[in-house]
Amino acid sequence: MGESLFFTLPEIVLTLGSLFLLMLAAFMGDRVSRLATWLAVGFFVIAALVTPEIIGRGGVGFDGLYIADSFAAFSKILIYIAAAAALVAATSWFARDGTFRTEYPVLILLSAVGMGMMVSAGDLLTLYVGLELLSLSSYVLASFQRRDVRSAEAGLKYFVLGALASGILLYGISLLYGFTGSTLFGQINLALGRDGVSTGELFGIVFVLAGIAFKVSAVPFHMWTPDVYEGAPTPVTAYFASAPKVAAMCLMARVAIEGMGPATFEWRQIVIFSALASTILGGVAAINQRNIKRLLAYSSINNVGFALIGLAAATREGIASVLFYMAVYVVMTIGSFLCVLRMRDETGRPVETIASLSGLSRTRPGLAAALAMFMFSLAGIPPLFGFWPKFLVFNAAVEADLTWLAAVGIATSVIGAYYYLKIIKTMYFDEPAPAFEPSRDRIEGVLIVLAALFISPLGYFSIPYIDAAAQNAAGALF
Amino acid sequence: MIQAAAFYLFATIVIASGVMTIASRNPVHSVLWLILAFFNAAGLMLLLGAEFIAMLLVIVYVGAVAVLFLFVVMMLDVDFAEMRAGFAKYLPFGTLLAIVLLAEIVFAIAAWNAGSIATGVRAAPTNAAVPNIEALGTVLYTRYLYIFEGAGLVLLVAMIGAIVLTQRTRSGVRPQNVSAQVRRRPEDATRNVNQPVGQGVEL
Amino acid sequence: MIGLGHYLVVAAILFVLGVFGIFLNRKNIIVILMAIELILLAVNINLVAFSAYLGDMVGQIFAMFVLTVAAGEAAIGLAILVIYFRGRGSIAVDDINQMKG
Amino acid sequence: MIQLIVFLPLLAALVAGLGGRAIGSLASKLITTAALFASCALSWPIFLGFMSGNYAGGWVEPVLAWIHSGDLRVDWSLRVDALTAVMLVVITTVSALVHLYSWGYMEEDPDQPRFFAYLSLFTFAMLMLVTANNLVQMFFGWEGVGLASYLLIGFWYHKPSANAAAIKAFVVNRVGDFGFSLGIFGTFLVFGTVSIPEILAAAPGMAGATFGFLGMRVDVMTTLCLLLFVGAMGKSAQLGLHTWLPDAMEGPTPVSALIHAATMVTAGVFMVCRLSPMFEVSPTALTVVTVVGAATALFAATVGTVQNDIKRVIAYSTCSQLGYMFFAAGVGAYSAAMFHLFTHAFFKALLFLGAGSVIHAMHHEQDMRFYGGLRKEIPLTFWAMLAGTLAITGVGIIQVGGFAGFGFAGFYSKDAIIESAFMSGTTTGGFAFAVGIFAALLTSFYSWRLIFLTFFGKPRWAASEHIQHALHAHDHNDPIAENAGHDTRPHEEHAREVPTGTGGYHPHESPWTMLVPLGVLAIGAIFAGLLFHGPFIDAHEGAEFWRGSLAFDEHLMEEIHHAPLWVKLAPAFVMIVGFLIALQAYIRNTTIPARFVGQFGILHAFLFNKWYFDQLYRYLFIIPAFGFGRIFWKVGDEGTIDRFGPNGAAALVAGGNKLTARLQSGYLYTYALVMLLGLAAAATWAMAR
Amino acid sequence: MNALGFPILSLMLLVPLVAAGVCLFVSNNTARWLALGATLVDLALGIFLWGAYDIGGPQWQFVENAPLFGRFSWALGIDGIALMLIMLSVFLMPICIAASWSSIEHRIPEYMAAFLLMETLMIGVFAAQDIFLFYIFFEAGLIPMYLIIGIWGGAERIYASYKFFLYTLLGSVLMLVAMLWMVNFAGTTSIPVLLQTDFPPEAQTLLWLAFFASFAVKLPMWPVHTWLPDAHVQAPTAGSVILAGVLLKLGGYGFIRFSLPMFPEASAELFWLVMGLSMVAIVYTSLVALVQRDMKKLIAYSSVAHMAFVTIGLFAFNRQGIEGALIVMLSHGLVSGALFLCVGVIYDRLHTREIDRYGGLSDNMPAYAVLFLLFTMASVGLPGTGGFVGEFLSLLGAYRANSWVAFVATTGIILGAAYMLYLYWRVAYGKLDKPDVAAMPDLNKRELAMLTFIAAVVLWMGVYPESFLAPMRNDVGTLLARIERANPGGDARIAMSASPKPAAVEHDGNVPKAAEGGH
Repeated sequence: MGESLFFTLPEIVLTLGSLFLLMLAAFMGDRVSRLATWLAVGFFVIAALVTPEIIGRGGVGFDGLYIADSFAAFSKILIYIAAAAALVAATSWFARDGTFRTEYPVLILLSAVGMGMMVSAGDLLTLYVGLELLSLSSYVLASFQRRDVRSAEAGLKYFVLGALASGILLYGISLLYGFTGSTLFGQINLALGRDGVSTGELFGIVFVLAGIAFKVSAVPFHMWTPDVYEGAPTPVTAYFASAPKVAAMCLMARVAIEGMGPATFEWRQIVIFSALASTILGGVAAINQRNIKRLLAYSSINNVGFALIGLAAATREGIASVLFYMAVYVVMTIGSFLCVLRMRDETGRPVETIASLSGLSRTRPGLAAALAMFMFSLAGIPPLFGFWPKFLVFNAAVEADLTWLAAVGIATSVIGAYYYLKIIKTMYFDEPAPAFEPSRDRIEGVLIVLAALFISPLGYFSIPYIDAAAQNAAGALF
Repeated sequence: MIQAAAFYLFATIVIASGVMTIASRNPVHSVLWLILAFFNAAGLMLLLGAEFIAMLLVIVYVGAVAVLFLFVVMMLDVDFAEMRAGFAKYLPFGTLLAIVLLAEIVFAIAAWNAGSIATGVRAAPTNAAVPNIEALGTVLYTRYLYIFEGAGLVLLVAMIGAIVLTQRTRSGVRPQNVSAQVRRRPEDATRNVNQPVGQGVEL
Repeated sequence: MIGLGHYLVVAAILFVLGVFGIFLNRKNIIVILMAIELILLAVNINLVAFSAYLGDMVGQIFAMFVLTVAAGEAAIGLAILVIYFRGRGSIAVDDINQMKG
Repeated sequence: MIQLIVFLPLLAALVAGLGGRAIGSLASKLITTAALFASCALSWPIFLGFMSGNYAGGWVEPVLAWIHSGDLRVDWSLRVDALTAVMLVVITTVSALVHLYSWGYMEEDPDQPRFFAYLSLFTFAMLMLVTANNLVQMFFGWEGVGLASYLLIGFWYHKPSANAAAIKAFVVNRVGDFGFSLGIFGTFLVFGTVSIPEILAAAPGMAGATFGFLGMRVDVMTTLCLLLFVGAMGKSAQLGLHTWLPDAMEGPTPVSALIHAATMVTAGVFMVCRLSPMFEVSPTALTVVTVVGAATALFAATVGTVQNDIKRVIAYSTCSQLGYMFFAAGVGAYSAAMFHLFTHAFFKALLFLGAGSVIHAMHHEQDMRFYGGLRKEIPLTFWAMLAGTLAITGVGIIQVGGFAGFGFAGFYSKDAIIESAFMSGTTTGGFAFAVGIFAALLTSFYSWRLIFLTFFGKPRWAASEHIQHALHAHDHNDPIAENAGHDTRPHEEHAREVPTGTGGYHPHESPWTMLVPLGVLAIGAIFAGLLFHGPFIDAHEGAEFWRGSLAFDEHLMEEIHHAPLWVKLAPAFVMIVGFLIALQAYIRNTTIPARFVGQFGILHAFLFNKWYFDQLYRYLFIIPAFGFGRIFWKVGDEGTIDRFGPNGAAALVAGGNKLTARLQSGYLYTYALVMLLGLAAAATWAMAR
Repeated sequence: MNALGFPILSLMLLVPLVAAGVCLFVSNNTARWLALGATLVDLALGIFLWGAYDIGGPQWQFVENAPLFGRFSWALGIDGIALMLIMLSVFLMPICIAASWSSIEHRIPEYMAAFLLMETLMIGVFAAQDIFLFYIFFEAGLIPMYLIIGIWGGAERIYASYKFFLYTLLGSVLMLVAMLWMVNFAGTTSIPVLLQTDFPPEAQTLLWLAFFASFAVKLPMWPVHTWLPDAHVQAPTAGSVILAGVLLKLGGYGFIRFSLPMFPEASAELFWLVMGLSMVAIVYTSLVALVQRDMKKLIAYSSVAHMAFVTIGLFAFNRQGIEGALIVMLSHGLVSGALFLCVGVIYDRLHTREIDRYGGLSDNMPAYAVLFLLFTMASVGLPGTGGFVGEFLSLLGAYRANSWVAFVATTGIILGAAYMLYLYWRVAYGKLDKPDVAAMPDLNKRELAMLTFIAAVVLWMGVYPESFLAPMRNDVGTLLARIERANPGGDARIAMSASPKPAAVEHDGNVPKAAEGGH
């Protein structure tokens, strides 16, 4: 029991941290929200440092319910980085509107606990509870700007559809449990491998994957994404687009490989369908968007589609490519959102229309250049770093004899390129719109620069490290 | 035989009240139908030998959730007469979809009878000698400790969330500030003046 | 004799009813929340039934957690509903479409 | 030495062309002309050397490596043999004289450096052509002269007609080059080399061989020869590809003399002679050459009879004479063809320069209907033209017995051709002979017609609008307008007011710079045949002279001396007939032409419109080319490729976007429905599996 | 490390890259000079590179190989073909900068940076020895070009820039999949090693098609050429120059480097596809060029026709064809670049590209007229210019491969003459009757220098192409040796007659050298 608890050290740290901040919030109110943010970041750092695999003591706890392996470690660190960055980005944004509350970092911390549970899940139950912990926090965060009707609507939509999704997931879990006799991934794996996949088990698999697909916003379970991304406060959207995506994607990978490995052939088809549908729909639907957050929502759908191609490969290479993909994706997407956070008109009100970016390259060349880099990178144009994970994903697909999938997938990326180009076109080719209010936030600027540097060809120098880590992490699943 | 009769009774009522839950025009009626469904579902669980869950269902769902629903329905000052009635344009299509889904699920679960379920993998086998509630408790605080804590956090989040979202400082209310009252000294409130005669008091 | 299949069918019907309720309801968002509760109920019946027939406690444990989470979920859901109502003054499903495209 | 001959003109062209602005027009003229005279002076010794048998089979001077690609080895090199030598003297002599002539003719032109540079450039290219030791270098020269021709025809680039003519010349020549190129490719394919001597050596071995060409199996040598011959047809304006030559008269007259009479247009003949051992292998090809040559001779002669523009008459005459050369080559009398080329260069250059002199005198009026009675005004020109006419019509006395005959240049060469056609004994030879005789009649007719219209009769030039222009200009004391760019639109009402006659205009004889070349060429036109017929066409002297530089048929050359007397007399007879008809129609009774036109309007129109070739090509090629271009562009590129390609894809995506936007309706139930649809689809897939 | 002792190729990549970075932060004028300086330095390095290149030495020279991560390495190295194309790039680059000297008026530092970046990427493509490095350079070129067209382009620039970007992107992503498959199959990313790898013939066809999708668009071949006229018309002058001069050559280079040597069997099998499209392209686009009213569009269409000569030459499977194609690439790079410059010169003066607005320029711009004429003639393939050598060789090669192809393709020389001369007529000839046209001054020193340099090289290439052929000879030989096994053979198949005529016997019975038909 003691060792089992040790494995959960990151979650314990975060939980205690969140409780501490909760106390802080209760006694000090919203004045300390900025402090709370930095404390939360500190907790993330500590949590990352005590991640069992990082300190070299991974293992399986609670009779298999909890797994602290390199895969979990990789995912968690990525999640913590993303969550911390999103958190930092939020402070000044909320501060401008005077609605920043200390509960915000608390909720982020708690959702990070949920994400930690997800990626460490060795059992459907852990999975479920982790997922719900994340979901509930997310629902609250989405409607965090409660006076804004759009924020409330986003929360409502997210909640209803999320609840439906978790219903579907649960139903699938119940079927899997009933037909395999266990909720442990390992046991399910064995049961599936024993004598083929029965229809009931298959239904279970389908329903479970559908439930998780909702979280990664893969087509056709993506419907909430644009509305929620648009309605939620921008820092929250940045958060949604990064950390939970990573968690859900890693969870999906773990469930698919560890839990449903023997049924790879069966679920692969679903994943492939979803992947291609995501890349195409993500591209097609984004084209006429006027709101940049909505556009980025479709962009995330599009990107998730590519990551799913790596999952469809269902090989170690494939999973490694998914992890790599998520790592780079997180940076790109947070970078993009950081740029969006800086979009405020002269009076300081946030603006979200793409048209307001017109001629940004002349009014704010640095910001424009950074955003352009993120866009090209999201489109996967070399030499920007965003190309590399796409490359790995397709490589994995090819190695898994899914060349046709790679070919179709890569062809659909051209559709996506169109709307990324549109943003660049707006910033570079169009006549300048009224300039944005100059931003004073240093940290945001530093984060943008860091993200841009990572995305630039300099990022290629990180490949050996990330690749090694991702390979190691993926190896844990096989 | 009685078991079968009870099952059919519970099953029929649970399904019927389920239908009524979604079909009622008045949401208050819906909540009441939902409560009926819960009760009958609890009955079904009793039939399965899961007494604790059955009770929990009644307590948590009927006692907390359903009441919460009722509370909100009442609190939101919705003019239900104004609510547009009827089902959406998707009715035919939706019905078809629902029937297809149902048929498929039923077909799928029928595989249970054919399938060979490995009962050897049971993580927490039931023991007829141990009462249901005891058996649950035994694993809940050991094997499922972590999940249990997690569930606690879920409830915490629910609480924080509900408060963060709905609590508001209303203007026009004057909450009591105890420490301020306690700290209050006479000199804070009173003033000694040596008022000359014939002049009004300057307040 | 009443077998597992019977329970599963009842659960399936409830599940489908819940689903049906979600996408057919245009009146009132609260009913949608109730439909979700129906789905969860169906899941619970499934879990308990499997648990009983497998002779395994896990299903019941699971059902318990589902109950717990469902309670939390209902709380959050209703909270969001309340603030939405405060903002919009309506909870008709047809009105919740400020964001689209 | 040969390098100097070839490259001096190039140097001069570069200096005059690029530095013309800096050094001024006089210096440019001096440099180019001097260079050409130097070349000329160096060429004659070579030619005379070959005549005296000093140089035997000739030699090759390597210059520079050019294209080496695998077994294809093409080098810049200069080949000198008898054939080249003949061409060298023709080119350099005529060119030098034309340079000199242009001093006078182009006196008033502001762009003289450019003109002289082009002339020299042309000369260089032509020299490269004739000294080529391989087909590719020949092609270089071939295209080079085409370029120069293009530039010179379009020299007065303000005139749309000049530009059109220039492009026409280039493009039609390109059609020929199309054949030539394919011929070179095929030759390389078959022989593995483009070196002329090697090809010629290997050609006989290919007799009867076949290869695949455009999906057919065809005789190798016939195909190659015909392809190459297409090139020759283009350059030498043979029937079908002749249309550019008359239009080329838009260029200044010296150009016509040099390029479109004496040298460039004979390149085709030169090529056939150069490759004669190849053609010898393929009787079919020779037949084609004969027929095309004969047809051209006939066609051009018929058209020449009705043209009014003095230069066009001479141009058709050139075309016709080229036809003679080709059918001479076709019947195997390559040496006769070369001989005619040689003599033709002199008398045709003379005629053109004479015509130029007339035009110069007549203030750029070219229409013979506005001439008349110029004999007295410009006598020296008249005598020179007369010499040329005597030469082209082939006036001479045949050699009977021991009495040495005498004839003007054309007499020897043309008669040799006609006789060899007769003596070749083939059917096509007979056909060519008949055509040759008839064409000789026409030649005589149109040549004398030209002389009569121009130099005899009463002055009619007052009606000419060019003359009017000149008078007008004098009246107002304007500087004489530049040569180019006269408004050529007819001012009819103006023309009618002035009665026929001189209109007060006095043509004046040309300056000495123009007359000296006329004199020199006149000497050539008179004596070239007499002096050189031995080495060119005499059976024995010829063999000694040519030394295998072309397929010299000693036997045939011997045979022609034994032609029946009537054959020998026939050309002379028809020549006299032609003269008499012309005399009758244009001196004695000047109403005849009008009556003829009235009576045979259709025939006249047919001839006057050059057998409607231009119109035919216009409807067959030019209009469809532009039409197809437009269709491909608008319907093909924009209407199909773009519409269904990128724009179609964009529209598809945009349509998809509309669909997704509708799907993303904002309503919860739609979202739920989509999710459940997805779920149901996946479930159905699971069931169906 | 190479014989020179320092990584010259990396240096050539680095110089413009660094300059590009610096450019962004300096003033307009400094940016101009900096860009010019950097490109001239690269040119100097290029000349040095050419000088140091050992003709007849090892196939790959100046090799650099620094393993970066995993299977990915910084592998550079050139053979003669790459050398020539690098020379083309570094030669055109300073001219592009000079061409933009005064015609670009706003956002100059960014403009210069984009061009310098472009140079790095172009050199990178030709120098890359790692297949993915190649891909990265190949694809990255889209970004600066997209910006160049989009920011500094004409009125319809946005449509054109999108079309350019998406068209070429679609082509190249398919290539990426093929590359992945190949690397997976061969287990290496090294191009030299892949060049030795024999891929199974049944896989080759698909791989070939994937590569074809990319290169055909880039080249461009009919019917995927429609981006080119738009891109050219809208791009600023220097953009057109670089697009026509170098970017189109990437397609040809790709065929030489990948399609042919890596998939010889597929190349032979799809011989007819390439030839068919090329034949159509030559006739079709030439006719389209004939009716254009916009100068740049006309030249753009002519580029399509000219690039078709490249493809027919390359797929002729013989030395003449391939060497011809290479020379066409080089000469077309120079000539079409120069033609675009010529258009740019007058566009700068009158701000229209409409042909009918001009006329009679020979009068007031004689120097311009001469140079324009020279390039026109080079474009129609007049012997003595580089255009001829290339066209001649590639057609010769094509004839050895198939007479139909040669027959149809050779009509290009007729049509080419027609549309180019027609253009020249309408621009330089005719009456100078438009006052604004008459007011245009002749070339200034800068323009004269740019065009003269190109003219000199064009003539050099025409008169002594050996300088350009020699470095590539061995590499073409290597390529030929590689593809010979799949050579579909020509259609000529000469059959000697059984009994030669007696007439032929009198001459010495010289057995023809190359009677075996098209190899």
